[in-house]
Amino acid sequence: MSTETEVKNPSAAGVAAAEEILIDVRNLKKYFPIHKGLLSRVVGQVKAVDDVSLTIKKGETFGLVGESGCGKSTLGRVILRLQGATEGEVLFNGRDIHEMSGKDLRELREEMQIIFQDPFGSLNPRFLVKDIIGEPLRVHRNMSGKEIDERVVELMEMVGLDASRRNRYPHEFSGGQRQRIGIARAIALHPQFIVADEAVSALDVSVQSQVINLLMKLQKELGLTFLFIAHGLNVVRHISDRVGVMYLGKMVEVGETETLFAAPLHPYTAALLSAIPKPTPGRRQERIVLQGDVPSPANPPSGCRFHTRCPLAQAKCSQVEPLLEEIMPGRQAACHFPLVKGDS
Amino acid sequence: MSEMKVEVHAVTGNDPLLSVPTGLPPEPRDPSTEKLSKRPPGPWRMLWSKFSRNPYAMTGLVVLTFFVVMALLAPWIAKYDPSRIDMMFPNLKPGTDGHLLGTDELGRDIFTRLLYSARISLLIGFSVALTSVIIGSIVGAISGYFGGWIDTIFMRFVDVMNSVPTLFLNILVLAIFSSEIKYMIMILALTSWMSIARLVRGTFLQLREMQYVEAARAIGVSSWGIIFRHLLRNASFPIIVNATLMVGSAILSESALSWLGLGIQAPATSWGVMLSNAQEFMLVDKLQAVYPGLCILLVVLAVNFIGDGIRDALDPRQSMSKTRRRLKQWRKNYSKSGN
Amino acid sequence: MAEKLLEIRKLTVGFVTDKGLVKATDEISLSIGQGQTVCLVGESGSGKSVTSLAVMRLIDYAGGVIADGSIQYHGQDLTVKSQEEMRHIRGNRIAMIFQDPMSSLNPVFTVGEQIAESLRLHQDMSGDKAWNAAVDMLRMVGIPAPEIRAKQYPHELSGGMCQRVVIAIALACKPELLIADEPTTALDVTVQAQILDLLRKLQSELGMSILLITHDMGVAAEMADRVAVMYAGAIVEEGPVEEIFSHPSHPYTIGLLQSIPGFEGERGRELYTIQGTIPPIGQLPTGCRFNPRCPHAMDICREKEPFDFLVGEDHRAACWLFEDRPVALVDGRCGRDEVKRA
Amino acid sequence: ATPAPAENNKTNEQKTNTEAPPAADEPVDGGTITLSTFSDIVSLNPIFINDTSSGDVAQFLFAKLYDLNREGNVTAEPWSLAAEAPQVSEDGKTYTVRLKDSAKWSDGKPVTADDIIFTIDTVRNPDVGAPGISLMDKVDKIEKVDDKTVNITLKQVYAPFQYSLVTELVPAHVLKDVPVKELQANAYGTDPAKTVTSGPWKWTAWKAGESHTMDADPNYWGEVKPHIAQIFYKIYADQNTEVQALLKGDTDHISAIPVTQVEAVKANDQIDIIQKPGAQYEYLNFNFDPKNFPDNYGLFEGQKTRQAIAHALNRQGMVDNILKGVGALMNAPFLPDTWADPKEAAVNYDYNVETAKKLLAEDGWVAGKDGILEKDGHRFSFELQYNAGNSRREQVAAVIQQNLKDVGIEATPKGIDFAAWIDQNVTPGKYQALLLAWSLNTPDPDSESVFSSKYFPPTGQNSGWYKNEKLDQLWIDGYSTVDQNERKEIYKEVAKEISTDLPYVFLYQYGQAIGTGPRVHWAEEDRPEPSIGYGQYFHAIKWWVTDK
Amino acid sequence: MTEYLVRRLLQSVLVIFLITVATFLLIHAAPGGPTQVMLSPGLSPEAMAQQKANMGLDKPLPVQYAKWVGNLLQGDLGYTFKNHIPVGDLLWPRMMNTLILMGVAWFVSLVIAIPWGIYNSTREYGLSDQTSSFISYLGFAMPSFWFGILLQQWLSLGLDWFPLSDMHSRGKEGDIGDLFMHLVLPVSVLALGFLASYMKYARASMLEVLDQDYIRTARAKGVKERKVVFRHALRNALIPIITVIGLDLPILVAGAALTENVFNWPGMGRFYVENALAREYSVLMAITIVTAVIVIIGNLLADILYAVVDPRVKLGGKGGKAA
Ligand SMILES: Nc1ncnc2c1ncn2[C@@H]1O[C@H](COP(=O)(O)OP(=O)(O)OP(=O)(O)O)[C@@H](O)[C@H]1O
Ligand SMILES: Nc1ncnc2c1ncn2[C@@H]1O[C@H](COP(=O)(O)OP(=O)(O)OP(=O)(O)O)[C@@H](O)[C@H]1O
Ligand SMILES: [Mg+2]
Ligand SMILES: [Mg+2]
Ligand code: NI
Repeated sequence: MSTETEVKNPSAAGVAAAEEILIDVRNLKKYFPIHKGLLSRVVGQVKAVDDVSLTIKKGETFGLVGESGCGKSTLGRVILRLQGATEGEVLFNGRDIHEMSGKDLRELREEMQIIFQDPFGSLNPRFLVKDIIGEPLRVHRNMSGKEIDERVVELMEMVGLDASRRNRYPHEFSGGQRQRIGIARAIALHPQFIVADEAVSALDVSVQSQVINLLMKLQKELGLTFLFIAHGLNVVRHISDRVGVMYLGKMVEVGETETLFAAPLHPYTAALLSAIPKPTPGRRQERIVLQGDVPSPANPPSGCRFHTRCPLAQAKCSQVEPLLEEIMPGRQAACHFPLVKGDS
Repeated sequence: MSEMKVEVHAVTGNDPLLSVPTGLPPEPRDPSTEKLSKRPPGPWRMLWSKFSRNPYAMTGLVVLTFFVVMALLAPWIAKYDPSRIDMMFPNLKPGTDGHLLGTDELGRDIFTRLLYSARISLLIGFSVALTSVIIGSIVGAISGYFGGWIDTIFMRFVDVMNSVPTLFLNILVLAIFSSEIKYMIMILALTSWMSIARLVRGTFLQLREMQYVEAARAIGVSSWGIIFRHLLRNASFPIIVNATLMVGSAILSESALSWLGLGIQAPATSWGVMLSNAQEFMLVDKLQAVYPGLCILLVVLAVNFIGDGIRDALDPRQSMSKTRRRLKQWRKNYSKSGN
Repeated sequence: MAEKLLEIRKLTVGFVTDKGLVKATDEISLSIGQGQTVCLVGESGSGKSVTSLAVMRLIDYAGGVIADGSIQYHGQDLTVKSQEEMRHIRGNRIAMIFQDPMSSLNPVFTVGEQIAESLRLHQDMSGDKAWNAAVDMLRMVGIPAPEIRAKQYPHELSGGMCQRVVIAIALACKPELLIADEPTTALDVTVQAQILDLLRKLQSELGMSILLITHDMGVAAEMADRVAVMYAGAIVEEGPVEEIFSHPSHPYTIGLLQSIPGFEGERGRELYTIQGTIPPIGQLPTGCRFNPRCPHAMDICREKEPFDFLVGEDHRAACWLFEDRPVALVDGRCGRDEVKRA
Repeated sequence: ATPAPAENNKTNEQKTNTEAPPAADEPVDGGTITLSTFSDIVSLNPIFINDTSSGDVAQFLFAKLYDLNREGNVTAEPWSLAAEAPQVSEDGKTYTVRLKDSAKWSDGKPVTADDIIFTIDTVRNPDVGAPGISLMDKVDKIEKVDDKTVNITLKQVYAPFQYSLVTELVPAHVLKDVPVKELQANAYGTDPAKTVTSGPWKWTAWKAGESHTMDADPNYWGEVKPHIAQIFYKIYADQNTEVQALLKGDTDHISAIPVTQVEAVKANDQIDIIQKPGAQYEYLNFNFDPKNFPDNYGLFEGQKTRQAIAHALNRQGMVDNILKGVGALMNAPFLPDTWADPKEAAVNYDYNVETAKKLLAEDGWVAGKDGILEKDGHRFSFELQYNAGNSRREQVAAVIQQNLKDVGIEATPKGIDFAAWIDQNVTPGKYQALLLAWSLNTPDPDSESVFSSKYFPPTGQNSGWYKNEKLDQLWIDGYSTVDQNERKEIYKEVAKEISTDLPYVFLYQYGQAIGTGPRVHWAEEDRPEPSIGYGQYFHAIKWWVTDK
Repeated sequence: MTEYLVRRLLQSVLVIFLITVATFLLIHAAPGGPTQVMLSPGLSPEAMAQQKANMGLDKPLPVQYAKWVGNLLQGDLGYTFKNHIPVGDLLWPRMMNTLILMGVAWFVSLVIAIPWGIYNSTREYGLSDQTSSFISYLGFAMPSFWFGILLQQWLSLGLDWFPLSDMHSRGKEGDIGDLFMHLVLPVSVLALGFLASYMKYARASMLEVLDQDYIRTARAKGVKERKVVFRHALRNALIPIITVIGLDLPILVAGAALTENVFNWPGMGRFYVENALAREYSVLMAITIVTAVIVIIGNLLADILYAVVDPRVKLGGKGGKAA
């Protein structure tokens, strides 16, 4: 029913079409059952990701923003098949990873990696740094201890860590350094694709910029493709080529970064952008302050999921669900009344 | 899952000792000035350094070591055969005739018997703790990691085990089956692994949500690899604390069962057996009942001190309390806001 | 310059460890005028929360100790008051909101009760009256259907609502000074916007002063009248908000501002970075505490701790680069005591 | 005979070893006496009584057909149901028993010949499962002569039968309609209200596991009425508690003070102690079934081997040290100082390590590497089983182990829980050697069921599979003779044979001390008599208590 | 909340069912199991078969089980093998006695432990705290039966302050003063054990709660320290304590076995030991089931109490402190 939203040809610009598509997500759904009652019957579902389609081109950084609980992490995980999809497919280099099994899946793990938000929780406190970084090599490569060690040194230098400290436990490293360890682990196998799930959100600004620089550097050097999940819009803007905005499990807007930030199409995107305090004093802009909280994904509002908070909502919004459609060249939004130029 | 139980018994969590950053060295470092740094003071060393500063724990360690050494060296220390009867010299007073603590009603040397009893009591204590740790860890780990119906089955089973008083179960089984030491160990272990299972399960439930588990999964580490290589290692400290305390309770259980006449059977001897014997002679010689009881008390105290020592060494709040104490001291000397 | 409501003078707060007193704040001076909003910004671990707890004298319960300095409030030194005396000030004239709204509320009491308690404590209100006032407070902080919400437990409310409740508790007795320790960090941007709006609105209604702690320069820019930048236990730069953002003087402030990717300008360029990380308390370098990370570090920076220099009107920075400028005076005295330093 | 487990068997005792009994001047009526034990009754239905506690309580509640006097002779006492001693016919097969006219049940009904017939018929009915069946299985028929008289005819001459008549009766009018198979489950014997009795006291209350209360029956038929108004029979958790209760004055009378505590109790001059060996003896039993040994090699086949073991054991030492002197060595299954005591006719094995070693060598045992004897490649090593929890037996086992070690035999004592042990080892005859005791129910010397090959396991009590044809016949001769002097000769013969062949090493007769608190009094002729069954309450009907 | 309770109830029923199966199997698998114990020894094979048939022991196990459970459901706990007395008649009075002993011990220790533990949490490492931790350690390490014996020797046989054993002196059933005197020693023994753990948990739980953010909030409001402790912290601290107490129930029901033996208290624990030694399986099965039911009901009560104290539970599993 939503074939139309399947954007096979994401950008009207022919150039983009010519580029190789690495990840092609089609109508992906991920529902978590809600157990209730005497026999733990499933009485409902948390629609964490609900019918999302997107494509990521080789070498590009796709930024994903949205409020807490809107399904960003879930989407990232399902794309990596760390969780099974409820429905839909994820094509990686043209192959559906949710159909893979056994050996293929193992090989897939070499191609796709993830970097996490929490610099404390993502490293096993009982492992030495060299074991953490060497773990993927141990699992996937038949390498001797010495070879692994050499590679670990190489990786640590690549991410700007002092390799002489590889014989230490993670608790001796600062947040930024730990994040680098996590990055070193992720790139150990030369993956093509990395999901960075809020990779810099927990870091202080001064360290955050170091890590952003590192990620950009690695992307250039290793030709990585990123799915960059963040709630810091400025960071997303800085690093991403294209940006997707999610709301309550739905993708509400996708577009080239510059244009999306300059003139958002979806009222939610606009609200999100205006809600961010800018480090420019005296410019207390009239912002669109959304009312209320994000509704529960367990029972999302009918029609457009945003209509309960949307300042521009009309009757139609509560009845008909808008589809993610190309509103302008290279830009899609799921809104009945997109903010086309000049009428914000 | 909806049990509302809060695992209070448990020392859970990824241990705070490791997640509290201590001295972060400034980042830029000249690699040339520093050779590959030595093996770091790992979690064990850190644990030890805190542990060794706890006087109670260290006393416990010394006492326990003393008993273990005495038990191990019993044949060399004791001058007598523990079951050697010398009917010429029953009920000697302590100190007479080279009998350090005197003799019992059959002229057996009490000190010697205490030493040999220590062997059995300690053997049972440690073996039971070890066995239940193994059983409990496996059940708890599988239950906590996989969750779902496996968890449900295991936990209902634990519920069943927990609903029948352990002592009753032990008595029942020992009364039905024979009470050889190996069975005794098995039975005690089979009735005491539940707390470890719950603990490990609780810890695993928490740990499996950690991002490093997901990272391991993303790398392609198998479930068993995650359970045994990654998680069990992180659950090890709370397990150790619990196991230590279990040594004590196993020794107590053994003595109780032996006292009831269901445990160790003569001519083998344990502290419980000695107590049970001595009770008959209470009217004749009260001291005979005092020695084995004291031994039990001391060993179990020692073991509990050690267990608590480890727990405290792992507990960041303990350092808080210490802080408070230091603070008091400091305030006394300097503070302007002293009150 | 507005009348000073609170004046922190050379406040040193520390923790007693095996190695003796470890200073979490080191002789910081800061003042807040009537009706003013002062923002304290800085990286994690720089001592912002410790400062705020010290003002409330809650630091005593956290295991910390006020080692030196004074906190003048209406001419009284809070650091020498007893806890009993402080009790009458806390929640009444100075109130505080904490970072994590969920855990800041007691799970076993209804939110109404928790607000009413404040009122009963300080305003001698009776049960019913306090309850009604509590409901009014909830209404004031913008919670819909306050009568119903008042009877609910914290876990039944969302994070944003909890934060509003926390604010309601703090404002229940119409305090003169509100200390807000990262009140929005745990919240989503859209909710953060609501809360900031709310704070601003309430401030103008109640005329209170706010000490707002944040690490988000954007929030500071939007909310503050004055901004103090904290680094590793010291205030390295302080001044009116426009000054700080238009003429940041301390290399650290500059670094902070530059390393944030903006909403304008080139994307994808290499960001400005400050090398290294903030040293943990107790492991400060000698001289200027920022010198190991400072691109302009000079010899003197490694040797001697800088004074506060006046870099603009009412704008001071502790950096040797401004040695030629006059030394900033706090309350007529030298901001940093050279003799003591040496 | 029944196996005497632990101290579980109350012994009977006999005379005070201290001076006089605590005889106060004149008996007084009334008052309560507290007696105690450490296990509760099973059932008070006399047909099913098989344990000491039930037997003890029954003493007060049921009148017996006949009673034993102090010398162990069957007599009709004033409190016995029978009016006179049984009359035995010429051929020795028929016994005539006549009841007292006055005898009445507690429900007022008279005790009649039907009760005797019903009781004996029930006991000998195999469907009932009465433990006393062996006492009555020689009975051929019972005839009712009149309402108060019966003739009991035996299948053969059986001298011990007179002791079978020392038995309680059950009321036929209460039980005759109960189907045989349901007798055991009937409330008679477990419900005080439904248990019709015939003795001086009535069973008024039973708090299971705690106590029994027995009140003097105001309608008691006997001429001699009880002095004591109430008997409180208390159950303690174990013997130690019981002894302590005696010392504290919580109980007035306990019938088994463990030897280990006697000295301590003696120290309390309030407590009167009666201590003398009772009707029980301890023995070391060899198993003759080779299947119980590795390679089916029976270690105890050689007579000389067994004799050597007898020499190796320091039996006198055991009596002196473990029994504290209260015990008598035995060489045959006949209690010392009874008419059947064979005295020198039995071979006495003195404690002599050298003789033992010599005998073993003669039997072909040579010392192996580790000092343990070997023969045909088999080590002389066996397991010595006994019941756990009995410290005296534990000590004896330890002594045996050590004594045997001195002559090169390795015995490994193993204590097993009593009930399990009887079920799994003793009854089926599956063990190598065991240490146990017999408690003799009657003063008759007949022990065929223990030593005859007719009584192999699992149905018989010859659990060691001992077979000696000469003895088998001698036992039959023994009970088929009525004349006591003739019998005496036969049992001398038995003693000689059995002490030479040694199916057991007879260790000693032993007994436990009876302790009595200061409140209890009796006339000299009524003092407890440990040597006969239930003698700890001998003539209790004539005791009295004072409150002092 | 109702749903939560119903769910817990069903869970409990399942657990009880499993316990009946396990108990039944364990006992019937035992060497020298009921068959042997029930039958009088020395019977002819035919008579034995007959008796077996009488007792229903010839039927297949599932049938026997069904019959047993059927009887249980009607409150019929079976009959003793030895003398065919209804087990219930024997059990209930003893259970009452145990409940009296344990109830008093438990109550006494709660009344002492919780306030003391709380007090200690506010005065860490003070004299009182040290004393209580000394007591705790003793309580955990002291073999209870040994302690009991020592007390008997010292306070009863030695000083003659208290009765040695039993529940009442002869003829003084129903005399509360007499009962009280008899309770003192066994209660001291039991209470020491309970005290040890409750005090420790009360203190630990309180310390944990006192570290929570909402306590800081309360202080920031200017709440009096006493009120912080008793109003804000206590209720939260009680939540885990309730659980501990719930988990302690098996001990509460059975834990007296040793003490009852020492003090000759006619309770269920001693009854169990006696019957285990005598292999009175029907009694053992009955006690096991009855204790299990008590324990489970107790746990259920603890859960209800928990729900009363902790409003988070009311959402029915979600949002509470999930384990
Ligand atoms: N394993 C799970 N079981 C049930 N519900 C889940 C699970 N994982 C996530 N959810 C729910 O799915 C929704 C989306 O969660 P997700 O973690 O993807 O959000 P997010 O956008 O990453 O949020 P955040 O910014 O907080 O990380 C949330 O409502 C969450 O509660
Ligand atoms: N109770 C305590 N005991 C010891 N050290 C403490 C304690 N509380 C805080 N500290 C230390 O004091 C320093 C300052 O902490 P503070 O909480 O004030 O930082 P912050 O600026 O509020 O950081 P954040 O932005 O993370 O909240 C930190 O290094 C911290 O580790
Ligand atoms: Mg997320
Ligand atoms: Mg802070
Ligand atoms: Ni749950």
